[in-house]
Amino acid sequence: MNPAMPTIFLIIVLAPLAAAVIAGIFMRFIPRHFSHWVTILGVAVSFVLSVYVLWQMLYNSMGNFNVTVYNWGVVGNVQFQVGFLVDRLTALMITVVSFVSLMVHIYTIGYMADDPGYKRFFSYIALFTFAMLMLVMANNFLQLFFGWEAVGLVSYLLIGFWYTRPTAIYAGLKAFLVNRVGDFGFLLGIALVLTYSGSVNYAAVFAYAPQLAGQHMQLFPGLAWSVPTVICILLFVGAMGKSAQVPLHVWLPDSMEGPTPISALIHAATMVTAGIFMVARMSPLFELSDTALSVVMIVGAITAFFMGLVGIVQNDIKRVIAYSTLSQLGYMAVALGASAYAAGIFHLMTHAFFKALLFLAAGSVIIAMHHEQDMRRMGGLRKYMPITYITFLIGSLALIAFPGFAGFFSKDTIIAAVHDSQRAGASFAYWCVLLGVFVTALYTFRMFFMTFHGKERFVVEPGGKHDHGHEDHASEEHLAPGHLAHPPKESPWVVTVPLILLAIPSLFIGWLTIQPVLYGGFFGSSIYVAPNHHVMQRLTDEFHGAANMVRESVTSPALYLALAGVLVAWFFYLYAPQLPALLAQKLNAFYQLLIHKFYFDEIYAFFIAGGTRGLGNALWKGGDGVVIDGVLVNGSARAVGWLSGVLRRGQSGYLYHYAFAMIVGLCLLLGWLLLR
Amino acid sequence: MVQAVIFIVLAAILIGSALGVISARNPVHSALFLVLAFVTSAGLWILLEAEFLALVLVLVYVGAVMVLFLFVVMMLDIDTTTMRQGFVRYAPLGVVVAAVVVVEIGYVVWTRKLGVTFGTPVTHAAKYSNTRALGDVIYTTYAYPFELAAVILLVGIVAAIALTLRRRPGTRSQNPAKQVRVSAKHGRIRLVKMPSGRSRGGEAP
Amino acid sequence: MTITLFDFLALSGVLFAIGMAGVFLNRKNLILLLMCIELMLLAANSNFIAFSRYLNDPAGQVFVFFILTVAAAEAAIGLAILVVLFRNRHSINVEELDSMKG
Amino acid sequence: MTTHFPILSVLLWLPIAGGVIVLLAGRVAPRSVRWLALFFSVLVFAVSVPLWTQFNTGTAAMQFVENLPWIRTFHVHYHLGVDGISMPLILLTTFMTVLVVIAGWEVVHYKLAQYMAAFLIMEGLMNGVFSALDGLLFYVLWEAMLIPMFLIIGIWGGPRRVYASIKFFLYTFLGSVFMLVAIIYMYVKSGSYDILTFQQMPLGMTAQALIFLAFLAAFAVKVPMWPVHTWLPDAHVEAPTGGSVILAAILLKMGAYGFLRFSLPIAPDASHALMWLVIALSLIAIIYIGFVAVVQTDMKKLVAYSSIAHMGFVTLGFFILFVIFEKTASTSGTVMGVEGGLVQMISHGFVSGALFLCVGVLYDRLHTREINAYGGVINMMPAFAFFMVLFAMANVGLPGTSGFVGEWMVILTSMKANFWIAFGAAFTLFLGAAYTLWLVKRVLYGPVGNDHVATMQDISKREFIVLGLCAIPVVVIGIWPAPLLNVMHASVVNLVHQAVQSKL
Repeated sequence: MNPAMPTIFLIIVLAPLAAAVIAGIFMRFIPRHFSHWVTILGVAVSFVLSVYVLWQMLYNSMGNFNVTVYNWGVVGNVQFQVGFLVDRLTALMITVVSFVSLMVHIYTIGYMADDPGYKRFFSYIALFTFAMLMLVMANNFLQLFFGWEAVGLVSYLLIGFWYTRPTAIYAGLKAFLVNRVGDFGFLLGIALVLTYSGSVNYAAVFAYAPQLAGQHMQLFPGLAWSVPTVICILLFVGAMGKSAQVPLHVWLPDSMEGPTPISALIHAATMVTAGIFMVARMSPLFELSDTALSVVMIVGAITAFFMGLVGIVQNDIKRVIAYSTLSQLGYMAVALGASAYAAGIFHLMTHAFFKALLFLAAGSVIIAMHHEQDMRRMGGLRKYMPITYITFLIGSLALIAFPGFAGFFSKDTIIAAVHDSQRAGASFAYWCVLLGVFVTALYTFRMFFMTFHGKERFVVEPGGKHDHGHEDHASEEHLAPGHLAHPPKESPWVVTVPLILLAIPSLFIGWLTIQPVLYGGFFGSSIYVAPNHHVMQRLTDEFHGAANMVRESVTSPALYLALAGVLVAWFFYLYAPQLPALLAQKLNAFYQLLIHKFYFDEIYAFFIAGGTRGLGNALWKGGDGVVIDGVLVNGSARAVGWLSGVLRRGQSGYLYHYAFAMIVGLCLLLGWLLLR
Repeated sequence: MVQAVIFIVLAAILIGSALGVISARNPVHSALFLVLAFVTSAGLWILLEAEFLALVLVLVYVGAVMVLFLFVVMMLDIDTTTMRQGFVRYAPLGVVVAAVVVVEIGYVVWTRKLGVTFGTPVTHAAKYSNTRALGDVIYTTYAYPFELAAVILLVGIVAAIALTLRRRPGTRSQNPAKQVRVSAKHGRIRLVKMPSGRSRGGEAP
Repeated sequence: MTITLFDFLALSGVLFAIGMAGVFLNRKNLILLLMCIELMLLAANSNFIAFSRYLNDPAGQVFVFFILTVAAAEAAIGLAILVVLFRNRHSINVEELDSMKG
Repeated sequence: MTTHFPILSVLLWLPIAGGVIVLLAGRVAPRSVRWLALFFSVLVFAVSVPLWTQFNTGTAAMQFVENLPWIRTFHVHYHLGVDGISMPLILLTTFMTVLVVIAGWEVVHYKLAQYMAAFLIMEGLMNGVFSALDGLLFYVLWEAMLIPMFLIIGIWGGPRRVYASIKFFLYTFLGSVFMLVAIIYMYVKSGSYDILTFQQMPLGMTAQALIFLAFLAAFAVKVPMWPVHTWLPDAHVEAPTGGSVILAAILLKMGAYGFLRFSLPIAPDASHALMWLVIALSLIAIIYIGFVAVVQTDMKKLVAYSSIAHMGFVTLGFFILFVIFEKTASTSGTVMGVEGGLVQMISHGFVSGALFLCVGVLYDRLHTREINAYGGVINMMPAFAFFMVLFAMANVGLPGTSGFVGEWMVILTSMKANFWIAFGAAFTLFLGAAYTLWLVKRVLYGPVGNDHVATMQDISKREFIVLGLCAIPVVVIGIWPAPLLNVMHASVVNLVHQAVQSKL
């Protein structure tokens, strides 16, 4: 054990926090460039140290660390601590997080150059890095929940970063609330864990896990539920919120209202994968429940396929990538559900690189188009911005799992794992992920072609005004071309350098790491797979090196589906651009279903939002207003008033009435005395 | 036997005068009947060997209170004709209530005997002084209540005076306290700052 | 024939009833009401004295003493109120006094 | 007799004396009123700090005890003392009073001296309530406290202040009358007004049930629990900012404190038998009131309703212990609920107080509390928006803020008791976020709402200090609640043991 390690962990976490605090609190007093330098420095420190930790893990066979920083609170025999569990899973995650974060920081200098909230933005993303690192380095559920909520908070703040845009703040609110629904389950899951195991520390919980297996609880009278199943499903509800699985996915597409760098960092590479990470981290629990894993797999499969379908009809370049993120998150969840945690995490890693790349490249396009995000106003950008074009192409190929690119290794492994899985729902999931490959290729290259190829659907008018807004819902046929004051040009180096730096791992990370990460026992003890869930074991037996895998892909259906997708995209969007509209008319019902994203938003808006407000109004006006205040409170006051009204008739004001009453009273009293 | 006769005679007069009080047309007559009732009662009280109270009744009640009544009755110019309106109308009700009360009291007195056995009254020695016996009790056992009674009388006096005293408007009288308190600073002289009289009304601010 | 306590009690009862009836009959005139109350008080006092005599306890007389005191004060204040009332309203007709009507 | 410095008496009487002096100063030297009030409030806070520093966390016994005979005939004592349950509440009181004095600095012009004096006097009375160990003393202070609050709402309140103040007064007074009956009953039974004696005395089930219900009437109104909560929104809406702050931060805590000091130890069996009532009411408060809060259009009403929902957690945390004890026959898991409730009380004191201060800041500028009248405030007041978002997040119960600690512990404990109780309690995650963030969205975010908003100035130094002082404990407790838990631990353990010990 390296005694300096705990300090290093602390620095990894605290460096971005310190940077965020400096940039945030002293926002008014520091110059603009200082805020990006300090945050980049903070995140760079984290990155370097993360690499060092990973290096130590890989090559100096450093063991796992489980250190406590301080006691958050002690209640009876339950200790809530803040501490770090650093094993290989964590080391991998912190490296990925800090790397992507660093890239995004650098990129932001260019992307946000003209924004008045420049310093605030840097403070936020550094704060996000801190929160995300806290999340992945947690050694207990409390800290996990802290990180979980903190990334949610920063996400909320960043989606609503342009706070004068009503859509942005609405999207932020929506993201937070939908995540809260997930947290609802997550917190209940944590509570159940504590109830049964008596601790929230991972080590203690995992040690207790085997005893959990046989236990049952009665949620409804007479119906016994397996405790691990309930716990895992509840925890996965949390993951569904954060990792945007159906039906809690609705916030992620809307979150694209935020600036593009955070779409890359938070809503593609890191935060949304927290749910995947969490499930992998909880593998000792999930392995206890086949039911829960089936749920994970099926939910993931639904997300992977159906969200991909929605991506086909989107016109906003960022939204297409957002739906592809949803779809890819579905893939990861499917991998988890098949007990192929390593494959899920592997895809998480590769996806972090190529999806961040895609987003940043899309951002680069958006800069060039003067913050125009509608692909119907783009086209033919290849010649204007070659670096962006190349990197975008790399990202796209990685995304569609073209053999040799990063995404190929991870996604193909997932498909293979699902294929091998015997779990209930595995065959459904298999078809979903397989067809998903076609869909992925279709929407990815539709986007690619619409953006970089074909004819230019914008007009360059020097000095012309560009006052059009975001007409997302404008009809496809009658869309005015975009107006640009200058011809689009390649973005500055702060933008392109991160693109290049991200393109490198998108190209090679799969080649380099599939062997050690997936089949070399890289995760060791940090991921637990029950002996009878031998999907990865079987794949390991079949694996004969990365090059072989590429070679073997020729025989797999996935490659041909992907190629078919590319081909279809080419046919529809380059060869015969009039066809999509025609098809949309022919298959109008299906098209409407997709364009309305399966009506999730409408249903939620009506039932959840409307229901909440309706119920609130009913309870307020009816319950508080009429029943409690009206009947009980004012009613009793009125009753007193009415009684007084009756009684005051007796107060005639005439003396002799009172005298008469007294005398009658006297007679009655006497009579009562006599007769009792 | 003599006492019985005296009792019956006095009782008859008492009841008669009481009836007179409530039925006389003129309030002055009522008051005079009341005086008669008090005096007769005093006689009855003497029969009960309560000489002191009998005399107090005559002296204080008849002599002071009833005079006060008469005073007020005569001072206030009361319209006697309207006063008796409704007398006949309410007479049956009054009689009924009175009868009920009488019956009830009689029932208590004769059937229950109040749960007490009464001895024959003690015949006192010749030297016995009712006043002294009363004084013995009042100034020992009932000393505090006695003082309280005195306070009540005082309060009665103060209240009666306070109620009836009035300062007639328009009469001129001095208020010495106010005269002493007066000072030049407060209220006697008021210095008023005024602009010098150059400007005419038209340009007033 | 000797006079018993009950003779006195009966007499007081009748006197009290007369006073009470008077309250009913003279419902217009405050001063007469006061007089009727005096009658009733007198009946009560007589009872006290009779009991005192037949129970051979001077305490009864003490109470009469106090009642007389209180009654005197009451009469004084009552009459004073009456005078003020008459001064303000030029009438002591009870039926005109209904400002306490609820 | 006491030999040590009578710190609790000072905390009780110094503010009252200060209030009187401020009142007098209002006539003699009106310009000194503010500084004098600040001086006294800070002095009282300084005096209260040793309560924390010299507190012995190892014992559940009362500390800093003062005991003098008061009314010998009825065995009433002037008996003061604190334990780990009441001590943090006293500190909360003294701290919030300082804030209220600063918050009213430039805002209140009408009868300023009386305003400041009312708060100082109330501070003394509230300290007294939290430290009283004699039933009658407690009752007297409890009722006396109504008077300054009644005046604060009635004199410095909004347009419907008379209705609100009378509603407030009648509600709370009606409830506490029953408490007096219970206290007198126990005096007759035990011959003493000592609360600690009450806690020890054996009582039959009927007597316990009646006592419990009597105390419930008093405390449920104060907390307030559904369905006797409707005075709170009205009172908050009409009260001036300082009044709302004290009302939310301290007064509501008294009801919850009463449960711990009276109901649970004095009538443990009745508490046990009637726990479902309280738990059900708490859950109703959390869910029902949460829904109601969502649709409010008045900022203060919204915060007031959220207070009710949050206080539901407090009572839930307290009474959940019986369910767990019934289930596991041990007290080991129950402490967390009670401590969670207590932390929630402290936290809610800071958070709701701060939110009312935020609303006050807005109100001082536009003189309306309607949410619709705002919009895009962040454009004009970024520093203010920072604080408001921070406190909103604390209200949401975000980890790292104090609001999280209590909710976390209570929900975790509820799960130990029953899945569905925890399920109900966890609704706050969604509802709390919904009403709070929707408020933030409508008030702070968006383009500048109207011309009035466009004229708004960012917070002054004074307001910055007030909100900053609130923010410190909110964040500190959120990051490191251990010291607070440590202080209350011994007392809570003792209390839990008392509560599960049958008196029959």
